[in-house]
Amino acid sequence: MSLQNRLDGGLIDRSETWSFRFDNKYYKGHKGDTLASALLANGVRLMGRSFKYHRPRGPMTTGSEEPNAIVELREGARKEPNTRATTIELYDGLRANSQNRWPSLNFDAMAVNDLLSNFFAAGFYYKTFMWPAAFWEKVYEPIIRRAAGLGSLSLQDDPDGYDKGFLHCDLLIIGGGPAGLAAALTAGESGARVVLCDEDFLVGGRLNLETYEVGGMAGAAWAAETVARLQALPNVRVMPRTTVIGAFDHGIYGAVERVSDHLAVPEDGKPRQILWRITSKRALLCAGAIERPIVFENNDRPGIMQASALRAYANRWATTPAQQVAIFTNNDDGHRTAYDLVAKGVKVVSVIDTRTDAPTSSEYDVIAGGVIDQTWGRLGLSQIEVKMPKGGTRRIKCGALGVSGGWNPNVHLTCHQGGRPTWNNALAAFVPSGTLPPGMTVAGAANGIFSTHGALQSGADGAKAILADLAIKASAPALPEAEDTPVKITPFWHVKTAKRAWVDQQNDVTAKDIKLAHQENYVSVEHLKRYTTLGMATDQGKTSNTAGLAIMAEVAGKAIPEVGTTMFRPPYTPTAMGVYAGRAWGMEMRPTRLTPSHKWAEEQGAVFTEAGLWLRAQWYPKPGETHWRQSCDREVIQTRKSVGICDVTSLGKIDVQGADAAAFLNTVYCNGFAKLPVGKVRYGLMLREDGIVMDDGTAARLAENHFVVTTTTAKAVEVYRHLEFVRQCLCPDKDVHLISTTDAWAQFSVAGPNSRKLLEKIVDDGVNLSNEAFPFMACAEITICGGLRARLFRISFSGELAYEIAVPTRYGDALVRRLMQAGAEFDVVPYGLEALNVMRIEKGHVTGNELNGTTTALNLGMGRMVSKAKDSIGSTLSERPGLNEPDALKLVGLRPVNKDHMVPAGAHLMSKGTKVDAVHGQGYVTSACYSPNLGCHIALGFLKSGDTRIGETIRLVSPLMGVDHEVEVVSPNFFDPEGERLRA
Amino acid sequence: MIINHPLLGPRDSSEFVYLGDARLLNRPDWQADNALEQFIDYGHTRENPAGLHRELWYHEQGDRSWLVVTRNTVTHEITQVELARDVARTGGRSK
Amino acid sequence: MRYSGFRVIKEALTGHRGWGPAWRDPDPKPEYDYIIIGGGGHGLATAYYLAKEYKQSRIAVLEKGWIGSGNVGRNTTIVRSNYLLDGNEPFYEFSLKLWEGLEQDLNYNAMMSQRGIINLMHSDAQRDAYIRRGNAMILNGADAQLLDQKQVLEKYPFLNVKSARFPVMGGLLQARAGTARHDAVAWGYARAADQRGVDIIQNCEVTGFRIEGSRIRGVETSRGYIGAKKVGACVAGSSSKVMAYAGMHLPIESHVLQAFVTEGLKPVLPGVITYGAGHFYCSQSDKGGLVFGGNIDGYNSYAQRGNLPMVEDVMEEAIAMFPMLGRARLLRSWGGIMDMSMDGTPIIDKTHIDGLYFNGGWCYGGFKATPASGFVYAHLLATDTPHDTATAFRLDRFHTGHMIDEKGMGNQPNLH
Amino acid sequence: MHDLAPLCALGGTAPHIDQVAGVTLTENPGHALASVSARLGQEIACAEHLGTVLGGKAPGVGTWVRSEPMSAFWMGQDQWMVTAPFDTHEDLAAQLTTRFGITAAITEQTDAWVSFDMRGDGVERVMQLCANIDIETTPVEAAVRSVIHYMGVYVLRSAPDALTIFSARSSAKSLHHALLTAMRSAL
Repeated sequence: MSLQNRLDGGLIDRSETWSFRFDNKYYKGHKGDTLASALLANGVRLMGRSFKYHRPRGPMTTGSEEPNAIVELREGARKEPNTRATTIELYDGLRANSQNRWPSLNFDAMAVNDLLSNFFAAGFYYKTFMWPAAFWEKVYEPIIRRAAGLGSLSLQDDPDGYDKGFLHCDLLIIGGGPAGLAAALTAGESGARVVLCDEDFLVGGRLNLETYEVGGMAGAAWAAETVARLQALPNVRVMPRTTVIGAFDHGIYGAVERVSDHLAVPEDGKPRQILWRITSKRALLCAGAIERPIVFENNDRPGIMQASALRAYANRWATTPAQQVAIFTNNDDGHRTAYDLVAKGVKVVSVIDTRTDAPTSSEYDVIAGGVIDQTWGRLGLSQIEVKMPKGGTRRIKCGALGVSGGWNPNVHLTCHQGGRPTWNNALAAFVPSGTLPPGMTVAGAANGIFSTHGALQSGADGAKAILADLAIKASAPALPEAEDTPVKITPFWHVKTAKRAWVDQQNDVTAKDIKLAHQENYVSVEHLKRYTTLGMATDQGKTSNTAGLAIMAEVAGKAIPEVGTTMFRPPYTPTAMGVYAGRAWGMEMRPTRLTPSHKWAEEQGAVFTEAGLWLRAQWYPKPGETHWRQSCDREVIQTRKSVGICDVTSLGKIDVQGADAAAFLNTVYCNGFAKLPVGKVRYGLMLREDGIVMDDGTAARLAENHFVVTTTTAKAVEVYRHLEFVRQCLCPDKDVHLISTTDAWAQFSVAGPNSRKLLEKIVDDGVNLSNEAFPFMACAEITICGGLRARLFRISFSGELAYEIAVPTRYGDALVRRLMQAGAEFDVVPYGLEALNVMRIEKGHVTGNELNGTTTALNLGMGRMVSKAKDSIGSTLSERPGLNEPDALKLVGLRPVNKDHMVPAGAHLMSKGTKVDAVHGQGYVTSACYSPNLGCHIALGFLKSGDTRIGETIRLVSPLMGVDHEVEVVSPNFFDPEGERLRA
Repeated sequence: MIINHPLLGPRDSSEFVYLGDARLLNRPDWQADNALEQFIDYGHTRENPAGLHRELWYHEQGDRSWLVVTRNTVTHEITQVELARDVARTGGRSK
Repeated sequence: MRYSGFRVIKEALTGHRGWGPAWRDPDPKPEYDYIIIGGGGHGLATAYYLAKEYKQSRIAVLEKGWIGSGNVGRNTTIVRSNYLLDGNEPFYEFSLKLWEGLEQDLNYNAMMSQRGIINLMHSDAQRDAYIRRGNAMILNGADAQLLDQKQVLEKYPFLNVKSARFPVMGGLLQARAGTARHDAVAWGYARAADQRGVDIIQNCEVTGFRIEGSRIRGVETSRGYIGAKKVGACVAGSSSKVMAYAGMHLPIESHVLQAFVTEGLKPVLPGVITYGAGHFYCSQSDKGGLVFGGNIDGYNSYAQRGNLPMVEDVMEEAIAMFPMLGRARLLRSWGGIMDMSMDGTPIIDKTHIDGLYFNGGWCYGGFKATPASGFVYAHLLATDTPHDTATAFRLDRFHTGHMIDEKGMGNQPNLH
Repeated sequence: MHDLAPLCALGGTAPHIDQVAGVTLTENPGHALASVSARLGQEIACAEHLGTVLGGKAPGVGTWVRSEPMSAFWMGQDQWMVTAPFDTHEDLAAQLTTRFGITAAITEQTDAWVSFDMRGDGVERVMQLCANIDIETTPVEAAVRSVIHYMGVYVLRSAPDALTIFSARSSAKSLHHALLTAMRSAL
């Protein structure tokens, strides 16, 4: 098979011929091709359209800096918009489509924008589309939005997995070109732990793209041999297809390994990509350099590319965009391209060198002191016009043009921690400055050292310096010989024209736009960037920023470094969002915590709900129940009538021990704990230091020096952290010991008039549960079921005679089954969170809805609990006047005047006869439910001076739901206000 | 970031929970004459320097120690890490 | 020069030669009536409203770098007034109303787009809280609607509800909320203020105050001393640093907030949507980039950059909501420095120095507040009384106990 | 003897075992655990007691001392976790309380934890996808506290190719999923 533009040689594997499809047409390529190289070999130069003017575009580069050849890779749920054809590794059966065009790439109707470009100058949209005001959302913006954007998402869930991983090393080497390989060899053979990352699938950097020899062999061969040598070292990890995307604090780097992007589908169980967090002691940046273009009129046609890309396509991928090519350069490197192409049999029709003292050649024609002032070719370059040094013009037919404006060191990662590069006049480029991220040094072309020899040497030297710094003895291998050509460049940025010359090709920012920005005083480099969108495209300005700065400097009459630089920020190249999320998505987004009775509850058909990370049974539907309220009402009624069981394991449990444990609790709770007798439990209210309630719970004194503290499910972690703060930071010499036991104990509430009878059936002989022996708020360590250690607390959230019983978690499943079995004679029911909530509202007990981070003990009706006789967290600041206003909110109960009305949580409270607005607001509803015991909806809420308004009829409004009706203010203690049941 | 834990050595900052200004160690005496004023200041005023900052971090996914970390808020460089309990003791909170 | 469609066409046909500078670059005068420190959105808006609404003159805005270089140029562009508390909601609703007429007022298209914001809710308790908030909005004259899951899915059909770790129960919609082109807000105010005679002085850093007795006399700057009758600081992110020149310690910490944008994509997100089981907010710009953010990194910082753990956290929430975003690519991230106050609410007030005023503590909420912040600050500067909608933003509220704690997190700035 | 049947943390009556390539992952319900925290002023005495229990020295920072029947690893300053075979030491906390007397606060921790043993060729690669631990330099008998997918863990290295992982019992299934997914990915 011979392809139109396939040359000899190269680093492609011709033994593997693959078929792929681009825009409904099938092509052939080889293993080792990229999509761009394979298309070029097939004679395809047109691969994309630009953002604004929909100009036809082909590849400008061979790498991740590509602005033009971006496509939608793959189809269906795996579609990846905006993918650079230059970095897509070919695989058999690959499918890609062009994007941002309609109806086709060759004929794009939106290219009409190109004809109207005068109206679309920089910032035009800031000056119009303002009238009439309502038209923006309805007319102008929809048109703009439809036209904007590049590729499209599949809108289907990404089917692939991503991993996150963690690596640690002495030295991270970023880039596997000559500098990186020499550094890796030096550090690796000295025994340092080295990670070498390279974004390419073939490690070697420009060694794979050039024809120069290294150590007497082809550069690519030396690279391959060196990689093999490194891979044999156990202390070196060579990571191809891995892009270091960011330099973060303290030597931490983010890197993305594309594990499966070169395959049609990832292998079973394997991720598409891995985000590695690499913790390094030192990093050596060997990221090379990027050739920048010269700006001239119509410099954006398919076939016009970096001169270095032209020779890279020829040398590595054995292809050329056309058989007749020209070169436009301001430096000697442009001539290297000409030599290489000639050697490959490509006709170099002319080298146009802006320098009057340009080198001459016997191999090709050189126009010294010439510039290109115009090009032709609708969908691909066909002809250029050269402005001759001595006047006049010359037209030259060619299908490709290599442009070399000099090289920009790849300084991006050096800027990720605020460092700015400095201008180097000799190189006419920004080079890394002294303010690098701590631990980072730079070698090779990234540091402005462009020759192969220089890169090898600086890589090895960089590694040696790092080894010395880390006190690792260097055993440096000898470096191979390589070319050491000096840089010869005369800066030349753009060919002046009244027409359009592209600076940022993807975003269609032209030299004219930059001049206009200057004219309108958007002169700060950031204003320039933001006003014109220069450098904001998916290539992040890698090929356009310097030229843009140079043109701004020229029109502003300043030097380039005076204009400034823009900041480079992570990621180095655009990075799939999925890889940052790793495995944390879908049901695995966060861990799920299961209660000890989960398995049993599942068997009962329980409906579960999230409580933080916990899954808890919400209700237990019985056959025939079609609505959750039926189940909930039944559970409530049966519990109050006989007995119910609820898994309350998720409440936080903290073991507090030590001689000072009681004093410690006295500090963290606003109410007193010093005198709590052993064998008793007390309700405790914990304040934040600002006087607002943090959490509530109970503390049970199991022994003189031993308490078990409970927290709400939601605040368990926060309360534990707070207790450690108080222990370590505020009373460092108290004898207090804290440890969480939340997961250690399966805890069940057994509530209802028959709870005692039920428990009596399972406790061991000698455990006396009578009201006298084990009264309300008693606690004890007991045994049950023939010797199993358990803890029993007589506490009640439901308002019933109730207990909480705890056993080691592994027996929780068996215990709930036993309780259900033993309770059968009482028609025991399991109850879920809904029933629990109903019963606590009926009792006026507060939960997170009331403890919402803005309420005080006073608001809750517990103002007197804040002891003034001792120091406790929050007691002092709770005295501030704003928290003690005469009309402060107070917890009240609410019941509808019309029994059929609902009283929704979130409704606001109004006095009767006032205007319904925020100014007249009297409070709000926090919790609401239907009470099967009271036969109507009830609610808890906060009402101004509520405690003095019992009996008043007020208005409840929820305009969001169209609710507005009267409710009566009642005591929050709807049910058994005297507490007779729980003390029974 | 990496916090060089005085006991455990370098640990990733993602194992820690941040609280803030280490002046939170200096909780006022509740019985002082101007206790309310002192608590208002303690509760709400924060050193917020662009430079060295002494701050509290909690090693929640570690040994559960509270640390006083001295860190530059401009460069994020960490120059000192102490156990908060030791700092509190030195500061006279042992009573 | 007025901007208009007609003018754009005329200039297009005549080579764009007629466009003048959007604002002047004057040298500082020896003295002004008003100096606003900080050429961000709030500072520029303050100057504009001082000139326009309060008919003041001799006004300068001093900016240490380039205008708009602070948080107005590094945010997620969301504009909304969906607040709960009475201290906040009237102010933000006032702001939203100013946004609604902003472009015509400024003669600059800031692309304020009322695409709506949906706050997703994931639990019964959250729904209760959102209902309370929606009601508070309506009772304060704003708009709010409660959506069930089906209604949310109509707008965002690719939202993950099938395998959502935290189920989506619905959302609270404010239809009048939306986004605006952030840079254009700064530029629009700058141009409009400049046209009313305000001197915008860039690259002019304030290095101290000149105070005589208890009265401000002027400011020391990197371009020399400049006298002023009144000085208004408006430097969120650097508030503690600047106010320390007047001996003030603020109830504020500086924190870094990262924000993110993807590559340009064809339209997918119709409006702004936020995740309620964490902290994540996302919209799509007119250019096609998805713009989003999450929590602050959580430690004091003056570096305009963050770290990986928060990046990962934000993306996890993005993917949790929209698993189809897995293959969208993050293009760029950036960091802004937030004034995190002790109750999550801003401070706009006089100080103990006569003639010195403070505006800061905006936490995450500064961008949406830009017009109202400028308006009420101008009111305070001009009249020495707080504007009706900003009476609660007092510096002494922590002393009196009148905190405005929207999230209920207490005096821990990194939780607001 | 009581008659309540225990369940394993993953919900089975028998421990769960998985194998991917050469690595096996085994749920291990066989540990009794108790925390030991030295009382104020008793730090030295407590450490000495612990040393006696272990027949050597108390574990230093970040380490694990293995002995029969009891082993212990370091949890924090003056705080350790003692482990022993569940079958013979279900009452470990009570035993230790007696042995340590006033020198330590002892808390039963047996069922607060789930434990997995991971063994085979490639455990380091698996752990690199799980936790931010420099596993390549983590020696045998190290006890490292870390995080796996939002779950706090102790990773104990028992051999070059074997790790024991402790984590909160209630999220055992999520941890198991995370470990198994990492095994499938890495191996």
